[in-house]
Amino acid sequence: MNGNDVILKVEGLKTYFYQASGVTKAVDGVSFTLKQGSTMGIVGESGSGKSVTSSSVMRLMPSKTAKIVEGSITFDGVDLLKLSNKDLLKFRGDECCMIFQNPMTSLDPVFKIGHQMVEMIREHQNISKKEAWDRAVEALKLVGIPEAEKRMEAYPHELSGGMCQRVIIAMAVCGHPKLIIADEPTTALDVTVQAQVLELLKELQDRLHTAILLITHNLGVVWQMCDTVMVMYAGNTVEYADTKTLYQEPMHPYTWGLLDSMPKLSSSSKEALTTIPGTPPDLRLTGRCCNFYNRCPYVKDICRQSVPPLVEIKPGHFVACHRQNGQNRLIRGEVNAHEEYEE
Amino acid sequence: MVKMILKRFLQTIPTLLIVVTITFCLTRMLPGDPAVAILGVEASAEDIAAMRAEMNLDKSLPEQYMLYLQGLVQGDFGYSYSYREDVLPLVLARIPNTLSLTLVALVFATIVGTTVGIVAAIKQNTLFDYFFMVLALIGVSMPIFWMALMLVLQFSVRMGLLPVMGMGDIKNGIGDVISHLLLPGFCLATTPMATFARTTRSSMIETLSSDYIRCLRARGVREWKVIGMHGLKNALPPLVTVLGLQLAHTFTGAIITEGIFSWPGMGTMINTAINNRDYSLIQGTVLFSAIMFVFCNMLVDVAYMLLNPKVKGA
Amino acid sequence: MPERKTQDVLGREANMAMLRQERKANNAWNKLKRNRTAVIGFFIVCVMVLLAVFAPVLAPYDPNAINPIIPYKGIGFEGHLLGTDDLGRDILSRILYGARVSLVVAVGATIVGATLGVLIGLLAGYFGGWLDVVFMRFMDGMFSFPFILLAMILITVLGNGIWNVILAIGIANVPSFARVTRGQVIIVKEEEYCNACRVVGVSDLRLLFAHILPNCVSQIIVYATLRVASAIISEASLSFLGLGIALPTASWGSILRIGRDCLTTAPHVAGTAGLFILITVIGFNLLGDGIRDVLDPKMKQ
Amino acid sequence: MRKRKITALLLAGLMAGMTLTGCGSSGGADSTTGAGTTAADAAGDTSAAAETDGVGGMSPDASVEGQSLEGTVKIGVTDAEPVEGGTLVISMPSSPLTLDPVDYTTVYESHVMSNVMETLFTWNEDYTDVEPWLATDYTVSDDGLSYTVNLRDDVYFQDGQYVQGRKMTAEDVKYSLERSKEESATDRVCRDFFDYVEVVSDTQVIIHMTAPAGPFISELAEIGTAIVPKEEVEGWGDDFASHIVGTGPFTLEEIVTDEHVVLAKNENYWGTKPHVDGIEFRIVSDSNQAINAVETGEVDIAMYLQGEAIQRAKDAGLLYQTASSAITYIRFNLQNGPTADPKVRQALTMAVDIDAMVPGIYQYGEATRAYQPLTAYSWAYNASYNDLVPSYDPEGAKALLAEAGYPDGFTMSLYIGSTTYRERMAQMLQYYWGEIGVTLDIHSSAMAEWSATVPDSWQDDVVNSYGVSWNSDPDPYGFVDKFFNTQTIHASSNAGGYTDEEMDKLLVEGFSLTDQEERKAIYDQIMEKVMNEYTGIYYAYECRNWAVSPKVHDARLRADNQVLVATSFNNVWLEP
Repeated sequence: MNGNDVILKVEGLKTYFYQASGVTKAVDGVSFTLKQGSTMGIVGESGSGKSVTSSSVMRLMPSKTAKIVEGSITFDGVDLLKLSNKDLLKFRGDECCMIFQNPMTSLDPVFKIGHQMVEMIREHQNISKKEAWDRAVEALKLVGIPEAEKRMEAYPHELSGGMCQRVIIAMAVCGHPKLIIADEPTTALDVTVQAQVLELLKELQDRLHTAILLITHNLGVVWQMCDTVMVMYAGNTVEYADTKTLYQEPMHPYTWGLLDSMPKLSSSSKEALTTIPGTPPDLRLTGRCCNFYNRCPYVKDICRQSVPPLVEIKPGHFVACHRQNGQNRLIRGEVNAHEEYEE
Repeated sequence: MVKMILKRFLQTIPTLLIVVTITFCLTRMLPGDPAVAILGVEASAEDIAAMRAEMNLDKSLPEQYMLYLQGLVQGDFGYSYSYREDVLPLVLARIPNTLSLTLVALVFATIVGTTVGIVAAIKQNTLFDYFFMVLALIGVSMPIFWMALMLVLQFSVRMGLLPVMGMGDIKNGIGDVISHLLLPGFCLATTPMATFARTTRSSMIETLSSDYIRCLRARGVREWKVIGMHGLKNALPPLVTVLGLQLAHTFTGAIITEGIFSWPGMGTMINTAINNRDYSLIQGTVLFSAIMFVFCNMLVDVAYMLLNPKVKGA
Repeated sequence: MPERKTQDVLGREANMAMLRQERKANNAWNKLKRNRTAVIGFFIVCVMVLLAVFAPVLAPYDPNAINPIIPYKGIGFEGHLLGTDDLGRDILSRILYGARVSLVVAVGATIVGATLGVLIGLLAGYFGGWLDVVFMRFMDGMFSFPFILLAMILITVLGNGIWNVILAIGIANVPSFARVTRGQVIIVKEEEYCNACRVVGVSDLRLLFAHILPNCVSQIIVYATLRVASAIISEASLSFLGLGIALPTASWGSILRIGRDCLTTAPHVAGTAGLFILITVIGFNLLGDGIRDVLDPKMKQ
Repeated sequence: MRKRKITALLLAGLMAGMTLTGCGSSGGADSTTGAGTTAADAAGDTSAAAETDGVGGMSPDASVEGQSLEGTVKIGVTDAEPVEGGTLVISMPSSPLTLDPVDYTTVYESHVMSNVMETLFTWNEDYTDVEPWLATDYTVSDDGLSYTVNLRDDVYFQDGQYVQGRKMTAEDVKYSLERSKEESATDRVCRDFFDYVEVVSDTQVIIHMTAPAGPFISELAEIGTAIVPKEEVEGWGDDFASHIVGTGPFTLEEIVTDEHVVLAKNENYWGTKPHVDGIEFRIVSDSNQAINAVETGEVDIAMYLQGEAIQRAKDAGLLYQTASSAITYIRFNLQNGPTADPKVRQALTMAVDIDAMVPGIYQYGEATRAYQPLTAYSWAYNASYNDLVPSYDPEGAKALLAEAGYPDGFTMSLYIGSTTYRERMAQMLQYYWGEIGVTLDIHSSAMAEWSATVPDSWQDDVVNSYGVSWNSDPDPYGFVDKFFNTQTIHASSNAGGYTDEEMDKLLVEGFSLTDQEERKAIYDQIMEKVMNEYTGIYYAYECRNWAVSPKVHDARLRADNQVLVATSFNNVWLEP
């Protein structure tokens, strides 16, 4: 896994929020690697730490209280955590781009599209305004925006959501992106547009040989887009494998739950969707034991006593579960003998 | 765009008409006879009657109102009996004084207030933030006439650093003008400055925590550009609104501050006018301050339109 | 083993406690209690109200008892904690009684302004059309007056006296309340439940007062609290100009007015009264800020 | 012989006319005074002065209450070698509004006017008599109906828009005096007696009267009768008021309302040319600021100091005080309400500790205790009547009230102008009367409102009492005739509504007599009668207070509140 083609390597990342009410362990030990030109998905419920992970990679914390306390992030052989602010600016936007959830709010509402694109291009490339303008128009055309020149003069509110997302993607391709982080890029868009945007991303990836880190809670999207998948729960990686493996042989009870809660086109649609009972734990209180214990149907004493380590069960397939970590592998659907704490 | 501005401009006319009407009604309700106020209490009844006739006070109220309106339309704001001068030149002579004081105060307040607000927003929850926000809280809570007294006591009376009153004369050099402007200007600037600091801070914090600011950062845009251009421009609309309100506030403050510092502006004149029951002058000064206010508000609205592309496009 | 169980149980209990707390925290009152600015503001306001209410008990002297032999005595002079004024009256006693006037006027004026302003704002905002145009143009007209000027003219028209001051400042307050309310009503009346009510056939007036008004109340309360602060300053300004409260009733502004005449020889007269005004106004501003932070989630940081 | 009679008549002149420059007194900065006497509570004030702090002698029969009275106070050294140049800066609290002699009403205007324009006659240095100025001499016909006045022939007008240094002639005198009669807003040149001016030659006029008027010549010393050139008056029209041209030692350079008035030395002045290059009257509404300005040297002479500023001037050694002829008092409603009963009025007077009240109101010694409705240095003043003011006796007052049918007291009103001194007085009365069960409602308002409310208020029971100050020249006529004559019952001076046939008779008698001793006997009667009727509480004589920079020399502060700059007997110069 440590070959030269690795573009991003995250090891033992811990990002905490220091607030008056306590320390929220938003990301509490996440590790993964991403190869050049490949796509990795991060899935999990809201609040599981997906977005914070991606923000940490960009070193762009959503709030001042957040801090990376442990771990390392290596991008193309460079330790991002040691980058100076100046180098960081170069890294952001040029080598690594980020696409956010809501395209409508991702563009500054009071500046024209063109202005924002030119500004960004000239931030990274020492070219004239005219050249930057032309490049921006080119990029807009590339992402399939009709009447690109006209759009340059438009304000964000004059474009549709899908259009905005395309503009943002266009911005990404203006530089020399080696990595695109897409944080739920389609959630805010309607279904038909979703597919188009994803298609576009894929197309660009093929053309530019860019790695994509796709954050989503939609397993369908993952299936469609990703080479590898990381499942996160309450700030931890619970399972990490290539997509096929994960879909075919999911190992973690949480992944099971997640897959069950997703409609499958392939199988009988009459099958009822299940939800995972209970709510995720308060992130200020995690780190003592398995974070999933209170919702896990297979919970055992050990789950309440220590944090399960992330173990490579099969080559390339990592799971963090006490019950999968040993001789007696847990089988899906097994009846739990110890339901003393069931609520 | 031009159409909208024009429409906004036309909207001010009924407002001003209402101001004229309210002022007219209020001044006629003031106790005291302006004719007596002018002639003095020893004047004979015939003299007073003659004066009342000259001032049109013997006519019925609707007639007086119509006469006043007619005059206004023709640019005749009436005759000030306490100053023995036409109201229009009298007011026009004062406006620059008041305007220079209020504008200097406002410009100063805007620059300092917004700067402090921006820095406080960036350094949110630091000692700097706390210190200046407490200061700003004191600033908005300060009775400025009291502060004026205290400042005069300290800087003029005790330390003898600054002149206590009056307006400087450019003939005595720019230093004279500035030293005379310092205390009244600062007093007038206090409330707007504090308000700006508070508004800028909260507006900036709100803006800086918005998605597009994160996106800009993610795109590698330099921090000063993120804050100085994008942050500020987005945080501006509430500031513009506050600026409009503060314009009015500052003018109100000027009425008292001018009195304390003997600043020869509209404020002192309004006081004299009310004390002397000088109807035309009260109406004139109120009307002019209302015109100034309405005009400033119009500018604010136009600025608002220019700043907000959603409105602009519509 | 038991030790580990304890750890886990503790975790669960902490979890439950936190949930409970969060539920509690959603209650506005509790939010307010946790808001530091609001608590400080509330404390200051309470202290001032208590001082005002118990003025007769707390005041060491009759506030109007003159003693021409000891004018302008400084702080701590023979039992006069804050000294005496030009007529040898005890400043502390006058400030305590003055608190009554200042608070009553400020709160009264705000109530007058809010009642009229909210009513106008509700009607204008809800019915729109010519009613809106007429009302709001009129409000604009009043708003164009410098606030203090309007109050000055009104008080001159009405004459001196505490009720007239309340009325004058109150009337001068009407336009801003009308604006705030109207803006809020326009937002609220477009909301789903209002349409639902209309569909069900709820009458306009009932809809206005039973559904729309309650949804504007929080905004109005915030605004009113902040208006009380400025009304205190307005009252002081009027008294400072010699308008308003009839002599010899003490108000903070009238003490300042006296203090102005003896700024160099007896700075404590103006100094103490001004400090009381400042602190009280800070109190109301803090309280208002706090309430706004709690009621307006957008402002919450 | 004739001269002597004129001098004797002078005082009669004072009574009728001198009050022209006079006006209200003390208090705030709001001064409107219809020419003639006025009760307005205003800062402007005039009239005979006393000095307590300045140079100058004492006239023994005028000494009252420890104040020495002098018409004029000398400032600085008068015998040193004068220095030429410099601008004399004088602060005053309010702006002159119109400088046209026929229109002016406030004392501030007269300050400016009297340095630009001149009159036929002028007051002598001691402020006791008038002497010819633009006139050289005059004679009166035996029937008192025509005055033959000879004029100087070396007097030139200043350069203006329409005249360029023209010589002043008899035609100008005719024009100016007749204009004064016709156009003045108030009674000038004894207009009811003045007929017309006959031009005999360029340097002689005969003034014809319809009836004899004793004070006429002193009237011609009043600045409202200044000689002005017709061309300028008619050329400017209404704007003449701000472009005055006269024959005086200074010319008007600039007027900026509420800022300053600048005068420049008249290089072609016919008399002794001033040492200073000019005068700037600067408008400083606040006394404290005025005294600050004197201390920093921004201002040379500050007029009309009040309150704390007086103490500060005293501490700095800059203070000059001149007593004014004003009496400050409250009067009761004599016709309606509880105060119509003399017993009640007596009780109210007894309830007040006036000896404590006066220093309480005037904490910087700006006033002395008064007793009678008459200025203390009038020749008619008889200190023995002071005892008729009941002494402080709250118990006695209560008993009297009970006797009058008010055992539990009553509620009454007091109307005053909203100035510090009046408000302080009102609150003290409120306290003292409160002690005997009388509740006082204080109505404190701007003078415009006061003067619309108080006159004629005796006709009903709304205004029970009012406080104000009255200023006139020292003749008793200027006081008692205004206060107690039935003819004045609609004026503010007699707003309490005093009317009494016997009193009216006495007043006429006192006015018509020319012998001072005889008159004094009459006024003694009047005073004794009035003092026993408790018409009001006449509590204080307010002084005038000035701060003068030590660099000012050879100036005169005069009783009528004028600063004399360049006259026949003084010429101000400034130490550089």
